Amino acid sequence: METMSYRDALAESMHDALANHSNTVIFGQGVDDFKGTFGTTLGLAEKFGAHRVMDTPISEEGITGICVGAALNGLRPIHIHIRADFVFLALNQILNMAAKYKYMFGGHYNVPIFIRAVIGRSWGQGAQHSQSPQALFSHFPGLKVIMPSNAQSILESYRYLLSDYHGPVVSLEHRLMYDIQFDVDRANLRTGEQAIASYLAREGKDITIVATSIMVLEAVRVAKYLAEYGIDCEIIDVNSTTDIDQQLLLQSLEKTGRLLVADTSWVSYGVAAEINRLVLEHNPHLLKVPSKSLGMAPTPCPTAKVMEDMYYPNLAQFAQAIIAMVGASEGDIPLPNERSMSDVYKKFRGPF
Amino acid sequence: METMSYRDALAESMHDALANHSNTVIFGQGVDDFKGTFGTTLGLAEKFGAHRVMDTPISEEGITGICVGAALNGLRPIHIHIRADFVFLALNQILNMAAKYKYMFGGHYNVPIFIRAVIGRSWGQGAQHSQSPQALFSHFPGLKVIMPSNAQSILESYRYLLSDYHGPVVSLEHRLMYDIQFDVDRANLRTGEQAIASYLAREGKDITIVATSIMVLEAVRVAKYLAEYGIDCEIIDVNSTTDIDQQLLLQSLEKTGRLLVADTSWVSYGVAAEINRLVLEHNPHLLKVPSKSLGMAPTPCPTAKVMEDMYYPNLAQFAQAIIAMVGASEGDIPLPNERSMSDVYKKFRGPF
Amino acid sequence: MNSRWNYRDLYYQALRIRMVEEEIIKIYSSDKVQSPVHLSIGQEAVAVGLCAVLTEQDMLFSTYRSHAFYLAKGGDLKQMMAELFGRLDGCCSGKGGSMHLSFPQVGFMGTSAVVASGIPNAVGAAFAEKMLGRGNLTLAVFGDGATEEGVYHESLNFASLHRLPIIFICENNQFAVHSRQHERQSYSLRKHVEAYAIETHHISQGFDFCEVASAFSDICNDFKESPRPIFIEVDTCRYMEHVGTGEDFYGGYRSAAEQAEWKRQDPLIKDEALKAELAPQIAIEINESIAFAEASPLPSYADVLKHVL
Amino acid sequence: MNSRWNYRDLYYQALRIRMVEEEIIKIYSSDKVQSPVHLSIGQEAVAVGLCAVLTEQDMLFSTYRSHAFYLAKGGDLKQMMAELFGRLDGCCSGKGGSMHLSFPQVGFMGTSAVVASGIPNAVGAAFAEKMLGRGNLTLAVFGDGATEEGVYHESLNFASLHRLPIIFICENNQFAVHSRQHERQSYSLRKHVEAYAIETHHISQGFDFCEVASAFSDICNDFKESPRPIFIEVDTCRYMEHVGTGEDFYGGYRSAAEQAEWKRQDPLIKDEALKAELAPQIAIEINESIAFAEASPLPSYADVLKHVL
Ligand SMILES: Cc1ncc(C[n+]2csc(CCOP(=O)(O)OP(=O)(O)O)c2C)c(N)n1
Ligand SMILES: Cc1ncc(C[n+]2csc(CCOP(=O)(O)OP(=O)(O)O)c2C)c(N)n1
Ligand SMILES: [Mg+2]
Ligand SMILES: [Mg+2]
Repeated sequence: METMSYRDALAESMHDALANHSNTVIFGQGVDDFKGTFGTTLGLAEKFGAHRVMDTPISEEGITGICVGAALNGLRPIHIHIRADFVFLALNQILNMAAKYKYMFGGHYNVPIFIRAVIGRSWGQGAQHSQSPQALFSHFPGLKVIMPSNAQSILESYRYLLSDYHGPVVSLEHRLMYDIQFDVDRANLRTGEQAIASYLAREGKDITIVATSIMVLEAVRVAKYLAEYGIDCEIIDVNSTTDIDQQLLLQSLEKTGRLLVADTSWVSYGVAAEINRLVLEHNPHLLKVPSKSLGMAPTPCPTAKVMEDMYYPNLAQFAQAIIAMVGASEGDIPLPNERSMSDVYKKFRGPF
Repeated sequence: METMSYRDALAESMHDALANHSNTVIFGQGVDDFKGTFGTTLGLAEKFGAHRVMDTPISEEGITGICVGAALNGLRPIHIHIRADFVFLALNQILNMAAKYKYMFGGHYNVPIFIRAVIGRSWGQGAQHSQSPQALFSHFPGLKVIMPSNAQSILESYRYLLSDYHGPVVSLEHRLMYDIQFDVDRANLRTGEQAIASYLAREGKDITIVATSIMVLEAVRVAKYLAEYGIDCEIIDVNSTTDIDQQLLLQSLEKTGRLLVADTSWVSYGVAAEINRLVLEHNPHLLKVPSKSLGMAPTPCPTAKVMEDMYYPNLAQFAQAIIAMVGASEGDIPLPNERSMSDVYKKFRGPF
Repeated sequence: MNSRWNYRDLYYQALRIRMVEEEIIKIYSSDKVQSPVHLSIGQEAVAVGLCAVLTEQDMLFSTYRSHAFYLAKGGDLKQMMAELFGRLDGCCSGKGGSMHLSFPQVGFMGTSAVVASGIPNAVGAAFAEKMLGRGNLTLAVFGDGATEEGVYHESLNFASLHRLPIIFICENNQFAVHSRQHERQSYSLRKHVEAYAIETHHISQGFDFCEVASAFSDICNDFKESPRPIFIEVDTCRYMEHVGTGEDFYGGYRSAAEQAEWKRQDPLIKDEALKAELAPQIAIEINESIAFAEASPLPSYADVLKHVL
Repeated sequence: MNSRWNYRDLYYQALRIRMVEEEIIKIYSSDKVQSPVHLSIGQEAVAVGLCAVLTEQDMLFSTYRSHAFYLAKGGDLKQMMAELFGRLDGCCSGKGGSMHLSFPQVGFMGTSAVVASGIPNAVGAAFAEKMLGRGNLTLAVFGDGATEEGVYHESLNFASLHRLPIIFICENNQFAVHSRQHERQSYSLRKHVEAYAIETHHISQGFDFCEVASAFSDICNDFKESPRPIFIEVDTCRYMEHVGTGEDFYGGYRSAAEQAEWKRQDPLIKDEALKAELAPQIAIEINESIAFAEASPLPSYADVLKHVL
C-alpha cells in the first residue's frame, strides 16, 4: 500500500484544489515563501501564479472578510493560519459573517471558504501558540469543523470540501503529524459526506475511545500496548466535530459500556462534554463505569518542556485511565514510561 | 422585602463600583449618553466625571486591549457591550491576552477587567444581535463567566467581582430581564466566592432542571405550572458557567434521577454538554431516564417574530419535556399555550 | 440642477424611499414590523444619486441602515415589505429583517449589523472581480463610525496594495448612535485614507441626488478608464434617531436647528409641487406592498431549519 | 559619536545582548532551550539606545522578539536564562519562555507572541498613568509588520483622541517573517501615523546606540514638557532568520549583501578592540547565568496549575 505523510497529503490537496478549480485561491501569511506553510504550499505560487497563491498582510480579520467577499463573488478561497491562535483575530468574520451569510439572507448565498489552521504542541509553543479551538467553532451553527488524523483523511475530506461542499469550513491540522507517514488507500477514498464522517479506527469490545486528531494516533498506540495485556479497545475517530456520528458512538457503547474521550483541547465545554451529552441524552444506562476525559490541563499552556509534558496527557495516563475503567488492577499491567508525546512523534526540532 | 429591577441592580452596582474604588473606570459605546446603556450607567459620567465613564470609538478589540493595559497599571476597567455579538471582535484580547496574562508571566500580574455584555432575544434581533457565548468563554481557562438571573445575583456577584476578585470576568446579562422586578434581600447578600456559586433556586424531588440566566425564570414558571399537576421540580441556577457546583448538581440528581438542562445558547458544545459530562464522569447510573437539553434551535437566529418564537424554547416545550421525563401522560396535563417568552417578559417594544 | 440627470426620475426614487420609511414609522406602533429599524430619512439622496450610476451587475455591500440602498439599487419593494413583516415572501424569507436585506439579482449583496463587517467583504468581491477578469464595480457603503474599526484599516491597505476595483463610500452623517465624530476620531477621514495611497473625493451636497449622481458619474467614468480603489465621502444628515422611529433630537444630544440647514435644501421638502404630483402613485405602490406582505404566508419551523449549511 | 552618552557603557549593554544571543545559538542544538527563539542580533542598538533614556518606572510592552528589550530595560539575566531553560527560577517561572519574558520590577511589562496585541495594552497603561496622575512614560514597541493589524489603527486613534502619554516605537527591520514591507503595506509608516495627528520621528541610524539615545532623549525631554502620543520609527536590520538560529539569507529571500551595509557600520562588529576588552567579563556573567539556570529546579505539576486565576 502507498504511504504518504500528512504534509504531503496536504500539499497534494492544495495542489489539486488549484489544478481542478480555476476559482480556487490560497491566501495566507507566507504561503508563497520558501518554507511554504510547513511545506504544504511549496511551489504553488510558481506553478499557479502569484495571484492565486498570495502572501497577505498581517490582517487576519480583514483577510477573512476578503475571503468571504471573494466567495460571494465566485471564488473558493483557502485561508491558511500557521497557528489556530491567530484565528481568534478573525472570529467576527467567521462567526458573525461566514457562518451566517447563507442563513441571514434566506439562502441567497454560499460561502465556500476553507480555513486551515495549525494546532498542537511542538516546541515550547506557550500559551498563545498552542490552542485547539474545535469546540469554539463547533458551537456555532453554519460551520463545518474537521480534524483529520491521518493522510487518508486529508485526501478524502479536502477533496470533498474543496470541490463539492459550498459552506465555510475550518480544518484543524495537528503540527506533530506533519512528518508522520500513513498508509493511503487511493482506491478506497471515501467520497461525498462520507469523507468527513466519523469512523471506527479500531474494533474492540472492552472500551470505546472517542478521539480527535492526534489523539486518534495516541489511542491506537495505547490500544496496541494494552492488547498485549488482554484489553481490547475500540476507537472512534470523530473526524468532524460538527458531524459526530451518534449512531456509531451508541452502537459502540452498547458493546463496550465504557467511554473515554481523548481530545486535543481542554475538557470543559469541549469535545468530551459534547460526546457525554450525546450519550446521556440517548440512554442513561449505557455505561458500566463513569466516563473519563483526557485533554489539556485546565490552564493556559506553559512553555517549559517539562511542564508541557505534564500539561498534555501522555501514554501512561492514557493507559492508566483505561486500566482503571476496565477494572484490571494496575499491578498486573506495567504502565508505558514515555515521558512525552512529542518525543515520540517529533522528527523536527525547533523553532516551530 | 425590597424589590428591585435587574436594571436598577446593574445601575447600583455600576454606581457603587465607581464610588467605592477610585480606580474603577467604565468604558463603552454610549455609556455616557442619555440612554446610558439601557439605563444602567445613567448619570454616572456627570457624577464621577467623563474621564471615569467614557464613551469610546467603535473599536472593540482596541478598547479591550486598552482595558487590559489599564488593568496592568492599576485600574479596574469595566467594559460594556450592548450586544455580546460585538465581543467577537475582541476575542483575541480576551482569549489570548486577558485570560493568559497572569499565567504566561508566572503570576506577575492580575488583570481585573470586567466585561458586561448583553445577550438575549428582545425584538427581532436577527443572527448578529442574539448570541449567547458563555460556552465559548468558559472553555478557556483564565476567565470567570457569570450569567446572573436576578437582581440579587447582580448585587452579590458584581460587588464581589468588582471589589475582591482580580482576574478577567465576562458577565452576560439577559436583555429581557432588565425590566423585571425581583425580590432582594440585602441582609443576606452572599459574599466572597459564594457570590457566584451555583445554588438551588427551588427544591423539588422529581426532576433537576439546571438553568442559566433567564432560563432560570422560565424554569421557575414551568415548575409552578407543573406543581399544580403534582410534578415537583428542583431548579439549580448555574450562576457562573465557569464555576459550576458539581456537588450540588450530583446531590440533586441522586434525589431526582432526572436531568434537564435549559440554557440560553445552542445545545451542542454548550452548557448542556458540560453538565452532562460532569454527571457521566461521576456516576453512570444516576439518571433514570435520558437527560434532555433545551436551547436555541441549531441554526443562526432568524429575525421574523414568528420564527424567533419557534427558535427559542417556550413554556409549552419546557413543560412537555418535563412531563415526558417524569412519565406522566401528556393527556392528563394540558400544556401551557403561551406563544412566546418575550410576550411574557417584555415591557418594552422596539427597537431594542 | 444638473441636466445630465433626470431630476424628476431621481426625485421619484428618493421620494419613494422616504415615503416607504414614513409608512414604516406609521405602522411601527402596530408591531407589524418587529425588529429594529434604522431609517435613512434625510440620507436618501446619497443612495439614489449613487445607484443612478450603477448597473445591476455592480455589487453593493451596505449596513443595517439598509432600506435606502436596497430600494435605490433596485431591490423589490414588495419583497422588502414582506421581509420586514417577517413573511416567507420576504427577500430573505423573513430571516433577515430590516437589518439584513439582500437582493443579489440587482447586485445588492447584503448588509451587516456588525459595524464595518461588510467592508472587507466588498474588498473580497472586488478581488474576485479582478481575478476573474470581469469589469463590474464593487461598492462598500458604510458610516463615519465604521472607520474606527480595525478592519477598515486592513481593508484599505489590502485594496490599495492590490489596486482593486472598489469604491468606498462613507456616508458621513457625523454621528454614530449618539456620539459625534470628533469625540471618536482623531483623524480627518480623507486625509487618513490618502495615507493608503487611495484617491479621495468629497461630495458635500448629499441632499442633492443630481449632484451626487453627477459627481459620482464623473468618478466612475474615470474609474472605468483605470480601475483602482477610490474613496468618496458624502456628507449627509440623519433626520431620525439612530434606531427606531423617533426624531433625532429628543435626547438632547442634538438640536433641531442643526438639521434645519439640511432640511432647507432638501428637495423632498422644498419641491412640494412635484411631491404632490408623484406621491399618490407611490402611495398606491406602498399600499400594494403592504397588502402583499400581509398576504404572504408565515414561515414554519421547517423554514427555521433551512439554509444553515 | 555623541558625547552625551557614555559610548563604552552602551557598547557594553549592546555587546552583552549580542553575546547572550550568540550563546543561545550555540546551545540551541543541545535542546536545552526548547522553545522558539526570535533573535535581535543586529537590532540591539535600538533597545539599548532607547532604554538608556528610561527609568525603571517607565513601562515598556514589547513582542516575542524580547531578549534585547528585556535586558536593556534591566531584566535580570540569570532569571532570563532560567526562563529559557524552563526552570522555576525563570522570570516567569518557566511558563513564558523566550516569547513571553516579563520583569515588572523594572517596568518590562510583558511581551506578546500575537502580532500587535501588546500595542493597545501599552495605550491602556498610558491611560491609567494619566488618569492616576502619575508621570511615567509608557512605550509600545513593535515591528513594521504589526502596523498591518487593525488594532494598531484603533490604538493610534484612541491614544491621539485622549492625548495619552505614550511613545510608539516601530522597529522597522523591513521584514515580517520573509515578506518585505512593500509587499504588505500600501502606506508609508510615518505619513500614515500623522493622519492621526500624532507627531512622528525617524531614527535612521538604528545601529548606533548613542545616536538612538540622543535622539530619543531629545524627544523625551520635549515629551515631558508636554506629554502626548509620539511615534518613532527606528530603522534597523535583522541579521538572523525570523525565528530560530540560522542566518537571514539562506532561504533566498534576502541577500547577504543587503545586510553588509548595516554590518559595516555596526559598532559591535567595527570596534573590535573594545569588544575584546569587554567580552571576557560578559562571558563570565553569561556562564554564571547558565549555571544558575541549570541549577534551578524544574517545575512540578503543582506549578503547572498555579497562576490561572
Ligand atoms: C461591532 C459593532 N459595534 C457596535 C455596534 C452598535 N452600533 C450599531 S450602529 C453604530 C453606529 C455606527 O455609526 P456609523 O458607522 O456612522 O453609521 P450610521 O449609523 O451613522 O449610519 C453602533 C455603534 C455594532 N452594531 N457593531
Ligand atoms: C496575529 C498574528 N499573526 C501572525 C503571526 C505570525 N508572525 C509571528 S512574527 C510575524 C511577523 C511580524 O513582523 P514585525 O511586526 O515586523 O516584527 P519582527 O518580527 O520583524 O520583529 C508574524 C506574521 C503572529 N504571531 N500573530
Ligand atoms: Mg454615522
Ligand atoms: Mg519587521
